[in-house]
Amino acid sequence: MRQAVPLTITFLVGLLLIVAVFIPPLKDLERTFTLFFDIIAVFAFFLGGGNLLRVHFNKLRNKKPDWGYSIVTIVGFTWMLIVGLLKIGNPGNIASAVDAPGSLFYQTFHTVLVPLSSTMYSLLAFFVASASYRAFRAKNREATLLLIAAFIILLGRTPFGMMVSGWIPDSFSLLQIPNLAVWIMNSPNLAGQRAIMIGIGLGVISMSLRLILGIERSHLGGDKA
Amino acid sequence: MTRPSDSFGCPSAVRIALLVIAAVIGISITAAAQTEAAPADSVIADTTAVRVAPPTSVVAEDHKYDAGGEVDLSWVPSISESLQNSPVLGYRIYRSVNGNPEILLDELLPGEAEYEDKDVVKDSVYSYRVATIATDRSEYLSITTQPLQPQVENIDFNKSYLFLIALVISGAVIYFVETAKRGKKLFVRRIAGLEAIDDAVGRATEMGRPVLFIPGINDMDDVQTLAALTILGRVAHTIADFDSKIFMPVSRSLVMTAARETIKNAYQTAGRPDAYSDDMVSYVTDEQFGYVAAVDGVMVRERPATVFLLGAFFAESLILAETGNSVGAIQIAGTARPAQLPFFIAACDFTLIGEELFAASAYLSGEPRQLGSLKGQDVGKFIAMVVILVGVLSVTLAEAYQIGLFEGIFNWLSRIFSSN
Amino acid sequence: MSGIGVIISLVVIFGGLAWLFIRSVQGKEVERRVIFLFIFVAVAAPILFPITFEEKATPVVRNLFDKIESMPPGSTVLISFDYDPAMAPEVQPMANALSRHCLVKGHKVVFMCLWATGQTLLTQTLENTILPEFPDIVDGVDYISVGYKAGNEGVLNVVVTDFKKMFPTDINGVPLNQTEIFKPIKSCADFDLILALGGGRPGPKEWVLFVGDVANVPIGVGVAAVVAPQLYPYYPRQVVGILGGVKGAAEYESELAKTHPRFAETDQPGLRMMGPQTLAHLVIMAFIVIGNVAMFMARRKGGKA
Amino acid sequence: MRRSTYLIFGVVTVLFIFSWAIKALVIAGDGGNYLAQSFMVTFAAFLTLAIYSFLYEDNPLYKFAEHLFVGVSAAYWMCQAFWSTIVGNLIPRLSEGLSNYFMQPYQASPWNPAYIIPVVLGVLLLTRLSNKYGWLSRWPLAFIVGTTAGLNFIRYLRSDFIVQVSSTFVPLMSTKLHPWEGIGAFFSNFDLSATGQFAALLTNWVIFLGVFCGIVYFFFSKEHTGTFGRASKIGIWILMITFGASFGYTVMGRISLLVGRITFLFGDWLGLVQN
Repeated sequence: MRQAVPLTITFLVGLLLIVAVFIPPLKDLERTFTLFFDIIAVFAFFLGGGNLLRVHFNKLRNKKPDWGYSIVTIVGFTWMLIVGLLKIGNPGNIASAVDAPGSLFYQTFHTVLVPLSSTMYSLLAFFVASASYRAFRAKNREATLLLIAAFIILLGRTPFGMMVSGWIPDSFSLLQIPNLAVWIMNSPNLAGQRAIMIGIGLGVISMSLRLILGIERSHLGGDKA
Repeated sequence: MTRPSDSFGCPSAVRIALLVIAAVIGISITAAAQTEAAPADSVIADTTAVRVAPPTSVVAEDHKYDAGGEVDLSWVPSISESLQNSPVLGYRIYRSVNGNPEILLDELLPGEAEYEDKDVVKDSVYSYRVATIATDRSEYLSITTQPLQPQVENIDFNKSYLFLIALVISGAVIYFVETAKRGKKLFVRRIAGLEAIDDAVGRATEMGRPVLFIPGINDMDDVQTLAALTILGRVAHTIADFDSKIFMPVSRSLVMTAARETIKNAYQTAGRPDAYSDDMVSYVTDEQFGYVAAVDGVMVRERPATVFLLGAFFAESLILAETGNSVGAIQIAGTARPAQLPFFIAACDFTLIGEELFAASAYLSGEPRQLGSLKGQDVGKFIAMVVILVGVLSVTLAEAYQIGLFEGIFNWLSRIFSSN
Repeated sequence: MSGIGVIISLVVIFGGLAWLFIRSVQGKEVERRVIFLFIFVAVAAPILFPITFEEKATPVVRNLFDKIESMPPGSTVLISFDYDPAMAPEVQPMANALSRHCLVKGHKVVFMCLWATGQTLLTQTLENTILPEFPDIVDGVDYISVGYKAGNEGVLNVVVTDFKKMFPTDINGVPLNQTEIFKPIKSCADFDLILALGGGRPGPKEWVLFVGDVANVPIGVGVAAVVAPQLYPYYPRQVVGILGGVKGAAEYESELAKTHPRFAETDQPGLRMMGPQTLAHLVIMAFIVIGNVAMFMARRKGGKA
Repeated sequence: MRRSTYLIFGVVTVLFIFSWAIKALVIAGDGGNYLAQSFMVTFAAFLTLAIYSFLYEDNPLYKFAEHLFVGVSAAYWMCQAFWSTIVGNLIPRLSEGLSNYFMQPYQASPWNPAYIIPVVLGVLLLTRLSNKYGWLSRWPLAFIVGTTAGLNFIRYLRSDFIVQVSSTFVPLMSTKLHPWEGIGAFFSNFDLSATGQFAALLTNWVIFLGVFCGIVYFFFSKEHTGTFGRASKIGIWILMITFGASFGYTVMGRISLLVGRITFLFGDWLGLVQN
């Protein structure tokens, strides 16, 4: 009983949505089920948010290491939640956008979240350098191809690409670094991306079928074996 | 590569089939036209000298294969447009619903010849008139179209090829799943990343450091997150056997709930239900980079021996992989977002590329039925290879040697594998 | 002051790389924090003291430059601003460079836009770049702006046969028939060159399909980097040249400064933005070389590693 | 919390107030409420430096920024979800009274009662908190797995499989080439200019072979030996070029992110650069 009902639900819902693509009257079923998903996800927030608070309160109560920082999380969370739910400082009425300019929700977003996320995002510039230092090594044939392709594209992005290969005559202009870089992006890169995507398309079909038919159930009740 | 105008070469079955189809279409158009050509008694020709001609053969048709929500209007633009400096400023579309007086629906630029009216309801009747607007803003109305009730078609035949392909591939997957049941040993090529799981988890036990599992940053509405959770089921089973510690910060509350359920079941089937605790999985935040900042903090402080990065990743993939590498962890990554694969290939020890992420749980289960589905996927690849071969050959021969037959095959294949 | 700053930062970067290279010959690897430091300096230095590298134009940019350079003075050019503030950092430098080049060659320039946001960016180019640098050009004679018209591809369908039907007056309400610049122009076919700047829809691709091929008029294109590859198939038959992303703008600015030295002192955003990019790319390439050398040396010294 | 942490935070707070004051003085002339403006710019700059300090090593400043980021962003998304999904979508369909309270237009439709289902499933999810009824939470999870599998089945089949297969139909020969007059003529007219016909042909050959061998590499159930193995080898080579090239292609974008942040630090905060 514990496994039969969930597996039946998955089977019926999955099959219905696949068939709905081919039956016009059911076409907006897709939008309805996506909306159902969003509603369930909001309920899950109680579990998620509750867990976040509980973890940090425990850390605080039992004075685990770095308990001080849990205060920062709890204060930040409660502040933003109150300011957001009660729309404090929001110029409009209850129906106005939660992040309407002027509201404290909007101010906190722009003072705290925007600088933090754009700075985290910019860490990529550093990690791209350290990753290429470590990864682009001519260890074997595949790694050498990886190295050469990356090097040509990088060189093509600087003026030195043209300076180094400017001497190549026009009838062989494909071998000029900037043109070669564009060519690599337009053919081997395109071919590789396509092969991967064709594989993904098939992988999703096989995975979806396994889930719908209940062959893959490790997330629902584990295998009988 | 503009395609030269095709002259039909030798007659053949394909081309006869095309002719038949063309005939059928032709008949249905003329049939539709019949309704329009009914004697138009209501319109009195405009009395002043007709300087600007109204649009002609105005046809309103129900949009095929929809839930009765659209009417397609088409007409032949006014002949005055072809004059030297054409006096036509544009077109106006009038519509009357259930016989009520006409209202202006829309105004179009000159040269337009069709219009899709999307806000129609299937149980009322619509009739349309199109007017040419002259430069002096005077209007010249066409004949009214026959009253039309949008129909509901229950089967969308435009998608019949899509249905066919889906049937063939799913059939192959299901066929090999069923035939594999009789326990015939199935060969599956080695996937390095998956073979490395056992000793990666073993390493965590030896070093007494936790295993970190990151299921991507998308919610349960992404099929890659589901793939990550099915792999989690297998990995958690191994972790329970090796008595290692697992820690799983997640970016979505739903994923937290599902992950706890998966790990709990894995520990039960491994015979160690007591070792499981809900604190193995904890929700952090839905914000992409807030989650990355927290996970980086966990990596640097807990110094995990093994890191799994499986699921849907976006720009933050390299931040996680590089930080994981800096703490000396063995990293097994996998995603079906081609844009992030280069970063995992560069920064991680093993990477599951696209399809391998979806095949992982079947591969790890070793169950004949699950492995059968992999063979079904290979059938899909075989079909893709054959179709590409035929498609390329036919377009090459059609293009290089002007052979009509191959032109027909190429167009036919392109229509089957089109994205409508 | 910035001259010294440039020298110091280049010495720091390339001196440091040389030192690391020597260490790598002895098989020593580079620590990740050192790499982070180099990237920070390589990006911060050009922002504090503008470092620009002279760009040699690739054929796809040079073709468009030569076309504008070779056209006789007084030929008519239509420039369309079809982009929004998000694409502005990449496309605005191109707009400025191309407008400068046309006006310095004495061409008659007509400005228009298919995007509402293009209008504000067009006025920016006019007020901040064109008018201050060309005090003697006359509105309605040497240049004219007809502003924005809604209708996307519909607008193109009309202007390809009759420009004045879609734009009866210019942006200040002056009927085009009374302006001297529009005397020889009835439709797009009468322009000697059309420059389509953008990256979305409607954009350069629509200009080629709806106007370029139909009216058989040469089209030059300036696009965001991510869109450039999609336009390569049109080069060189349907499109005279393509400027792609900040690098395309920098190449054009570099060529413009070389042939018309008066522009060397003016603001060159493309080259300025390429400063940190070029330096950072060089540092990354240098580290790739250093990494490989360190690996080979370590492997050779320690026998087969 | 170790004493050194308190020391660090003390010093940083002093530095913060000091630079806030300077910034306030500097922009006092521009009018507007410069106190709040200068606070926000200085606070954003200190958070930026706190994140960058992580590149050196983990430290109290980074921990502070990280924990603040987690707390504020978690609540941010909860409020967004509440206002957009619950108030924006669910309430207008469930109760007219609440719709009026929240001033949302009530969307009357015969299907409204169906929206009880997600609410029930949502409540079932909460049963996970109790051990006895915990297994009931599998029902909503099963619903979600079914929805995701069902929705993505056709979507990926069409956009990833079908469209990619049909767009690989590229011609391997072209009439605009000189008609085939033997190997001599072929090489005498040979040119590899970026815009020439041979380059276009080479592109098509590489795309066709690349996709073909790339698919071979992904075969699971066949031994990669013999010609099949060689095709698979070419496939992995093409994939390696793909990964190397797209890695190099994105470097420019990542660098421009850092340019943006440094321009903020030197420009908006320290005023050394006008952008």
